[in-house]
Formats: sequence, C-alpha cells, structure tokens
Amino acid sequence: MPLPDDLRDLYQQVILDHSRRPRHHGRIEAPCTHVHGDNPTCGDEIDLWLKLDANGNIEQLKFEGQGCAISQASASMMSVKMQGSSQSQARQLIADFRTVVTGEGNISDEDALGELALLEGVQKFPQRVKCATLAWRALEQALAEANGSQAAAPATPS
Amino acid sequence: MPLPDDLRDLYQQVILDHSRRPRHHGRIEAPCTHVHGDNPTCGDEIDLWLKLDANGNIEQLKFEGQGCAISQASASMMSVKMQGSSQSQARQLIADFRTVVTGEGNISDEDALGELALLEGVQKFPQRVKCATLAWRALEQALAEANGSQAAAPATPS
Amino acid sequence: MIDLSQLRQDFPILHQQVGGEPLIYFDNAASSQKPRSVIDALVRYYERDNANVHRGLHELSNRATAQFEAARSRVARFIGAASEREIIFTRGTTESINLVAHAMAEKWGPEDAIVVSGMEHHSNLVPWQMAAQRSGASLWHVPVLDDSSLDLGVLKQHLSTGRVRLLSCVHVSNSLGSINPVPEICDMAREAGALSLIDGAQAVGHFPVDVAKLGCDFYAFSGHKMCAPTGIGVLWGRSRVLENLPPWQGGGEMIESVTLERSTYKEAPARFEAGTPDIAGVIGLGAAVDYLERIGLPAIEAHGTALTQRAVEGLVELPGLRLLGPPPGKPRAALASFTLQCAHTHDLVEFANTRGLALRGGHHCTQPLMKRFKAAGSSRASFYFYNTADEVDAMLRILREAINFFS
Amino acid sequence: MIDLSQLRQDFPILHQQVGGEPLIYFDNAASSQKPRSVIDALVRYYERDNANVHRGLHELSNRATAQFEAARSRVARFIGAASEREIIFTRGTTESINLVAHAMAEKWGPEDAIVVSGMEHHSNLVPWQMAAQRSGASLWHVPVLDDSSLDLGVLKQHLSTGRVRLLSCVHVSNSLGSINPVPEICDMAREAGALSLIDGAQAVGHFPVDVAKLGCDFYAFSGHKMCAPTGIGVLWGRSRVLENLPPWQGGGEMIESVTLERSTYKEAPARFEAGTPDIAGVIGLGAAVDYLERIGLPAIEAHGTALTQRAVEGLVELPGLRLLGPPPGKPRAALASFTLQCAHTHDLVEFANTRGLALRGGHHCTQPLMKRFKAAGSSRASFYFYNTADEVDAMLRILREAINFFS
Ligand SMILES: Cc1ncc(COP(=O)(O)O)c(C=O)c1O
Ligand SMILES: Cc1ncc(COP(=O)(O)O)c(C=O)c1O
Repeated sequence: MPLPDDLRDLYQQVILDHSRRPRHHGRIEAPCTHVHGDNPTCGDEIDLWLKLDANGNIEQLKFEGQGCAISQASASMMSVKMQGSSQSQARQLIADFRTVVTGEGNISDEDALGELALLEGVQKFPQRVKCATLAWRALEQALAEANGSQAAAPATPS
Repeated sequence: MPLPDDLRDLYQQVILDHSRRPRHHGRIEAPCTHVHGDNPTCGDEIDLWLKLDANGNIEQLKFEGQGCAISQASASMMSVKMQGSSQSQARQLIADFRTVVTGEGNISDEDALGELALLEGVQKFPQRVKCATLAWRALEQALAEANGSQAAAPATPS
Repeated sequence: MIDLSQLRQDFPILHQQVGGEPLIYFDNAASSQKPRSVIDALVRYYERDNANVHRGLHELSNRATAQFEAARSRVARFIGAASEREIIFTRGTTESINLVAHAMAEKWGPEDAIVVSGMEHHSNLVPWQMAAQRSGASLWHVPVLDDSSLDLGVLKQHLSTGRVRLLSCVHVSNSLGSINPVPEICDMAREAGALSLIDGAQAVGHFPVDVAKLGCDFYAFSGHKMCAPTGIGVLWGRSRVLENLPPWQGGGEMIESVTLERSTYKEAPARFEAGTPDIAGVIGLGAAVDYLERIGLPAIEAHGTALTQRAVEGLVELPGLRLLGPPPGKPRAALASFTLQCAHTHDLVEFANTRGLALRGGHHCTQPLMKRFKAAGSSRASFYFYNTADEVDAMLRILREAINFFS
Repeated sequence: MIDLSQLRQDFPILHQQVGGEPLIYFDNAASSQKPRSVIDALVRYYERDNANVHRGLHELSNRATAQFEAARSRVARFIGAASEREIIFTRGTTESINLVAHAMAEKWGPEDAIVVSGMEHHSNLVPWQMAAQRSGASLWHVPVLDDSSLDLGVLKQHLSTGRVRLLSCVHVSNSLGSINPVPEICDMAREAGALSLIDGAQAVGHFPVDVAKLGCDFYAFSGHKMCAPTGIGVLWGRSRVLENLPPWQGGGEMIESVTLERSTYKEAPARFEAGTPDIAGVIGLGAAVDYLERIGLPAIEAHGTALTQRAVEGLVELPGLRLLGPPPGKPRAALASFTLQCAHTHDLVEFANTRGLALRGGHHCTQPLMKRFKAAGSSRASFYFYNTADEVDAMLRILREAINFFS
C-alpha cells in the first residue's frame, strides 16, 4: 500500500536526513547565551547555545535535544540558516517560518526560506506545529536574553 | 377529575384529621425522657417527651413537631396507641407499624394496629416512609434512653 | 418571538403523561430538560469520535480534542469572557465554588475575612465555612431584607474594615427569585480590594450574562440547568486572577513536569483541570450553548418574565398562600416559591405529582434563608422557555384543588 | 468464549475508516469505547427520566433517584463492596485520589509519612506531593526494579519506621503493564498501621476486582476506561475508614443541617458527594457494569491475555524495538509499551494513524517512570475485549512498515 501524500510531505527525505544527522549539533563554550526549551506535553526538549559577534550578528548557533523527527529536523535546518545572519534577518525568518508551518500570515521573503519551505507539510498536522517551532521559540528567547546581557555588557566585560 | 385512589388512600380523612388536630400534642414537665428527631432532607422535625411509670410501662407520651401531614398524623396516631402500653407491646407495635408502611415483613398483631393500618397507603409512596416512621424512630430512641437512665436510676435517684 | 409549539418538539421528555395527565415540568431550577440536539451531540460523540483528549496524536483523539476545545471557545463567547483560557470545566457550580474556596484559602489567615449573603445556596455557603475554618479567616454575612433584597449597607460596613478578601454572592436566588445588583456589588468589592465570585447557577441560560459587564472576578454555573448534560459546569475566572491562583486538584493534564519529589504546573485553564475531563459533557455543553443562542437569550428572558408574572398574579389570589421573594411588580427571575397554610409543601408536591405537575418542595438547599423567612420549607414552581401559559393556568387549577382537599 | 464478531457489533465507533483504512483502536488504556447499551441508557434517561435526584418528590425525580441509587448498588456488587454506602461517585480516578489526599491531609503533620511507588500515574503522585506540602508530612517512594516490579524490601523499610499513615499504589501500571501484588502490599500496610489506597484505573473492567479480597482501604477507578461515559468515576472506601474521614467539598446534598455559621454533614457516601452529581454518568456506569458482567470478567481477562501475548511475541521480533514492562513470560496486563531506535514515538504514532491504527505515544502521565527507564517516552498499544488477533497482526505489519520508512 502506498503511503498517503500527507505523510510523505511531512517526512520528506531532506527532513528525515536532518533528523538523523542533525547539523550544528553540540555545545558552544562560554561566553554565550544558553537556553532550554521544551514541550512538556510531548516531552520534546532542546538546549540551544547562541553566540553573537561584535555587531550583534549570529556568529554561532548550536543545539542538542531530543524529540520527534520534526522537532529535530527543524532545529537542524534552522541552525544551518542562522549561521552568520543579522538579528533582523533572523527575526524575519522566524516569522516567515511560523507562516510556513501554520499557513497563517504572509511570507515576506520566500527565497530566504530555502529548504525550510519543505516543512510546509506540517500544516496538515496542526498538533505538530509546536514540534516544528520548538527550536525557533528557543532562539527567540536566546536573542532576547543575548540582547539583555549585551545591554549590560559594559558592566561585565567578557 | 376524580383524585387517584393512591392519593385518596394516602390522605384518608382520619389521617388528615389527625394531622390537623394532633392528639397528645405538647410537652411533659421533667422528669421524663425528651428526644429530638428529624429528617434533614425534608425538614420534618419532632420533639417527643416520654414518661415511664414504676413498672416501666408508658405512663405518658406527648410530642410537638412540624412536617407533612403524614409525619404529623403518624405521630398523633402513635401517641394515642402508646398511652399505657408496656414496653414489649410498644416494641411489637413499632415493628408491626414498619411492616404496615413498607410492606416488608409480617404483622404479628393485626388487631393492636387499629387505625394505624390506615397508613398502609404509604406503601405506594416509598419516599414517604421516612415521614411516616419519624415519630416511631424517635420513640425507639426515647425508650432506649429511658431504659439507660432507669438502669442508672439507683445512682441518680429522681 | 419564540414559537413554543415548535420548541417543545425539541424536548422528547416533555411529551409524556404522569399519573394519566400530561407532564407539566416546573422543576427547572433544580435541573432543566435537554433538547434533541444536545442528546444527539452526545450520541454522535460516542458513536464516532470518542477518545481521550490532549494526549493523543491519532485521529479520534484529534477529533475529540478539537470538539472539546471548540466548546470551550463557544462557552467563552457565550458569557463574554476575554479568552477561552478563562474557562475552567468543572462538574458544576458546587465544584467551581469549591475550587476557588480551596485554592484561595491557602493564602488566607486570621486577619482576613470572606463575605457571603444570607440568601446563598448551601453550595455557596458551606465551602466558605470550611475555608474559614481551615485558614482561620472570618466569615461574615450580608442580611436579606424583608423585600428579599440584600442589605447593601451592611455589605459596605464589612468592606470598610479592609479585611475582606473575597465576596461571594448569588446572582439569582433559587429560593426567592431575587435578582441581585451584581455590577453594583462587584464595584463595591473591587473598590475595597476584595475579589468577587458570583454564583450564576440560576442566571446563565435564562438571560444574557456578560462577565465583563458584571465586573466580577469569578463566575460559576452548571450545565445541567441550561439544557446541557449532567456532570458539567464552568468556573470562569479573570485571567489576571487565575494566574495567581494555586492549583487545587493534582493529577494528569495539569502538570508541566513531574519528578518524584515535586511538580510544576501548567497555566490556566489546564492547571485547574486535573485528570480526564467529562469530554462528552463539555461537547454537550457546547451544543446547549448553540441551542440557546439560536433561540436567543432576550427571547428566553421575556418568555420567562411573562410566565412568571402570570403565575404570580394567580398565586396571590389563592387562599392561605404566602408568596416568598420580591413583592409583585418588582423584578423576579422565572420562579415562584410559596407556602400554603393548609398543607405542608411535601403534601402539596405529592398531590401535584398525581396531577402530572412537577413542583419542588423543601428548603431548596437554603436552610438559613428559610429560617430567615420563618418557613419550614416552600413549594417552588420554576419555569423555562419550553413551558407555556396553559401550563401555568393548569398549575393554578391544581393548586386550588389541593387547597380544597387539604383544608 | 467471547463471540468477537458479535461483540464488535455493540460498538458503533469501531466500524469506521481512518485514512482509508479500517480503524484499529489500541488506545484503550487512555479511554475505552462505549457499547450501544451504554449510549442507549444515556438517551433513555434524557428522553424519559431526567430530573435532579434526592431532593424531589415528583415522578421524574423519583425515577432518576431510583436509577441513580440502583447503579450505586450494582457498582458495589461489581467490586465486592460490603455495602453500596461505600461507593462514592467522583469524576474519575484523579478526583477519587484527590478526595482522599485532601481529606486525610487535614489530619497529618510533620511526623507522618505517605508512601507511593515509582510507577504511579501523575494522578497518584501529584495529589500526595500537594498533601505532603500542605500538611508537612513526608513523601517516600518505593523504587521500581529492572523487571518492572516494586522493591518490596524498601516498602518494608518505610513501613518499619511506624510513621507511614497511608500507602498509595497502582494496581496495574498504565505504562508498563505490571500487575502489582496488591493483597501482599495491603497486608504489609495494615500490619504497619497504615491505610492503603489502590489506583485501579487500569484494572477494573479488565479482570475481576474484589476489594474485600484485595484488603485495601480505598480503591479508585474511572468509568470511561471500562465502557462507561466520560466524567464518572468511583472512590470505594471501607465503611469504618469513611466514617472517620472529614468531608472535602462542601455544598448541597452533603449537609445535614446548615446555619449561617456552621453545618453538620451527612454520613458517607452523601458526605462526599457535594452538589448535583453526574446523574446520567452514574446511570451509564451502571449500564456499563451490566454489559461487562454479561460478557464476564474472566472471559475479558483471558482474551486480553491472549492478544497481549500475541502482540508481545511479535513486537520483540522487530528490529530496534525495546519492550518496556514485565519480561516476556511474566504476567502483564493487556498493554504493550515500547520504544523504537529509528523513530521517536510521535513520529511512529503519526505514521500509524495514517494506517488507521490508534496508538498512544508520550510519557503516559508517568514522567518519573519514563526517566527511571531512560525513555523519553514510549509508544503504547492497549487492548480491550473488542480487539482482535487480526488487528494485532495488522499492527505488527504497520510497525514493520514504519521501521522501514524511518530507518
Ligand atoms: C494508572 C492510572 N491512574 C490514574 C489515571 C487517571 O484517570 P482519570 O484521568 O480518568 O482520572 C489513569 C488514566 O489516565 C491511569 O492509567
Ligand atoms: C443558586 C444555586 N447555587 C448553586 C447550586 C448548585 O449547583 P450544582 O448542584 O449544579 O452544583 C444551585 C442548584 O442546585 C443553585 O440554584
């Protein structure tokens, strides 16, 4: 029996590949921002390490985590896209990605999404949106924290 | 429209008459046994005063109370029957009366019941059994207490 | 206008005889009847979609969860809640009030006071007695005046002490039919820094209720009195207040993470919904809300007022009848409670039953109020939109007959 | 023997397709499906007899009360209670346990201890954490051994301190399928002067349960897991123990007399049933008991054992599959919980769903237990008497397909 299209779209080869061999997996040594995120109901977890450069751009981003293929692949694909991004690029991508997986809102930059557009299949599985967005919510939090600590940077030079 | 037979049986003229003009209504001055009984769910209440003579027979029994026609009539009819009874007669009547209103068990002395047999109509209204037996349960308790205090009588002569 | 003959067709139970006479169901304040659409919603759920909610990823669980949460949104809209996250599902008004009483009592001490009115249902009195006992807080009362309204002067005095942490009051008295001035009362409480809980058991489903306009902090009601199944009710709580409320029952679904030693809890409403909820009951409640909204609450209210006025006018003509509640002419909810000189309420209710008429008799779970009005109990006729003027007239005839019989 | 093809006809929900495939419902441990006779009991009640119980004297109220109390008696007989007065109706297992935890905690202090096992559902853990916090009592644990049984040596040590007031333990683990030696455990507790509560959520309706033989003091279970409606459950308590248990929720029906200042309470079970109960739910539970008894609990148990054995034998053959729970050959309830190397449980459950197969994935409300077995979660297939060997075989085929897909 052939697999239903919905399922094939959800678990495309690229996605399964990212989930099996996550990119930028691991930790960054301090100084950096570290946040922990989870979806308590399903047990998905992520640890995300973020380092900004002198201009406030994303110098490095790494993660560890456990959870379903969608949450891990999404984290891996995000980490690939984010290396070297400016914060405004990052924020736009976060917003656009939410549109990809929920179908709500408009995408401001199709091209920037690249492979991430493949996660569109999640739209048919509303319960999985929180899996797909776990890493992204963690990144939002990390950026907020990093900016907070940068504001405080003069006081505690690293 | 004629009233249903069940209802006519429940509220026979004799019963309504007892409920409108209860016999042996009022209190007995101490020394005597006084008990209070109620049906909390329906709010029926009774106060019963009992005086035994030297032989332990019922010398006097009076009551006050409020509640439905069935509970008040039953108390009134009971009080009429009980004046001058021995305790064993009283206990037998209590048991027989329960059979009258529930239909469960056998009646040991039909004749002793007299008018009380009219309360047989209660059988068709199981919710009202506790109304009909309120006074009787109070009497049982009063007899128990009176015997208790009689047993203790030598210690606290009245 | 409500087309009555049509609406009655929606209620299978109404079309039966009791004691050889057509059933006249005037015990709506105790529990309402259910329309076909609510019964069908239950059947459909069990025949097609039944599964546990929230924890599943399979089709039935997804369907059950979607319907369950859709009902939450519908209920929120129905009572004017700011968000569906303010809707907590309980078994009924009683559990809703117990939830607040238990959770709040954790924070109270001997310096604090709770205020309730003298016309509360036991469900809005006993939980506060228990909370007062557990926490050491004081429990104060607002007396009921002779015209069945509350003595707001005394309420003001209580509040002026600055010790009152919570005021709990009934919206519509189930024994008197009084409609309390909820916005005014809640304003007074808020100004004094007290939270307010309104017991809306007799209000929701009878006239439009908008918690935002009422200005209370908690609002409690039961589904079974508003066309929904038994076993389901609601506690509405203002988000800001729920945020600071500790959980009450512990268990599945209300936790975030659990170790053997300690747990962290979800946000409202999940924090207050431990264990598998009454899923079918919630879906049935949603169907009841739909049904009531289709008829329209203003129409339901108008019909109730008309029936009640007709009943009251007839009742006060009956010999030896004493009407409880607001004096004729004053606002009154769709019920009439009374005593007869010639017959105890249980005798009357028994008599009525043989004529197919369902009345309620007793203290209606308001013993202190009955004592206040020196009534051992009362007989109560309570109406809903499926009742008719003809039924009211039949009741008056039956009461006349009863008075003749018992006098 | 159960005639399966016949029984499946009793369950309308089973005859549907999901994702173009016949539904295979293996999420029975989360909630069971309902037979036609239970659905019909609800419809009949709402169409003919609905009214509030206990407080009425009219025909509908009398009928509702009679059916409600008849269901209580049937439930009492079903679990071997000494009297129907030992049956308290709640929303479910979770509320039953909270009732005991809240009521008992009133009497506890820092010198007292509560013991639970390491395989408890959150519903039998979080309430005790809260009770411990409120009362100052200690909360101790009985570890789970590698073979999914309890370390009774540690239980013995706990009990030997003389400080344990209550032991609460699950009868059948919903995550592992372990069946705990309840009579032995309760004996140990009793000898140490501790009360025992057994969480029977996964036991009742699956095999004969007789509380007298088990020797516990409280037994809690949910209707929705045993063919009854959602929203109804039971707390059984030994009369002698209930007599000394203070009330928990306050409200109508549980009181004897009420003044504004204080109240006296009825005896059990009324003392623990504040407010309007889930009348239809109770009547539906009675119908479920009738239905299960007609099939016979021993037959249900035998069928569950056979299906589970077939499933376990197939599962352990699958590549990269780790089976949780008792080792093959040991007693196991009608469920199998497992992890796959190649796929997270949510991916597997999603895959299965597209094949019409309803599995549950996650921590099953047993986070500490999952941690104990170093599993982030597990996939669970749980069976009931209406499931078939063909369905088990289909599951094994679908799992094989999933493993191919995700590897
Ligand atoms: C072992 C066990 N205990 C308690 C519960 C909680 O039952 P409920 O959610 O019906 O209250 C469950 C089911 O979810 C369970 O499996
Ligand atoms: C005013 C009022 N409050 C509370 C209640 C209790 O509602 P429930 O029994 O549904 O919990 C009732 C109904 O009985 C009521 O009329």
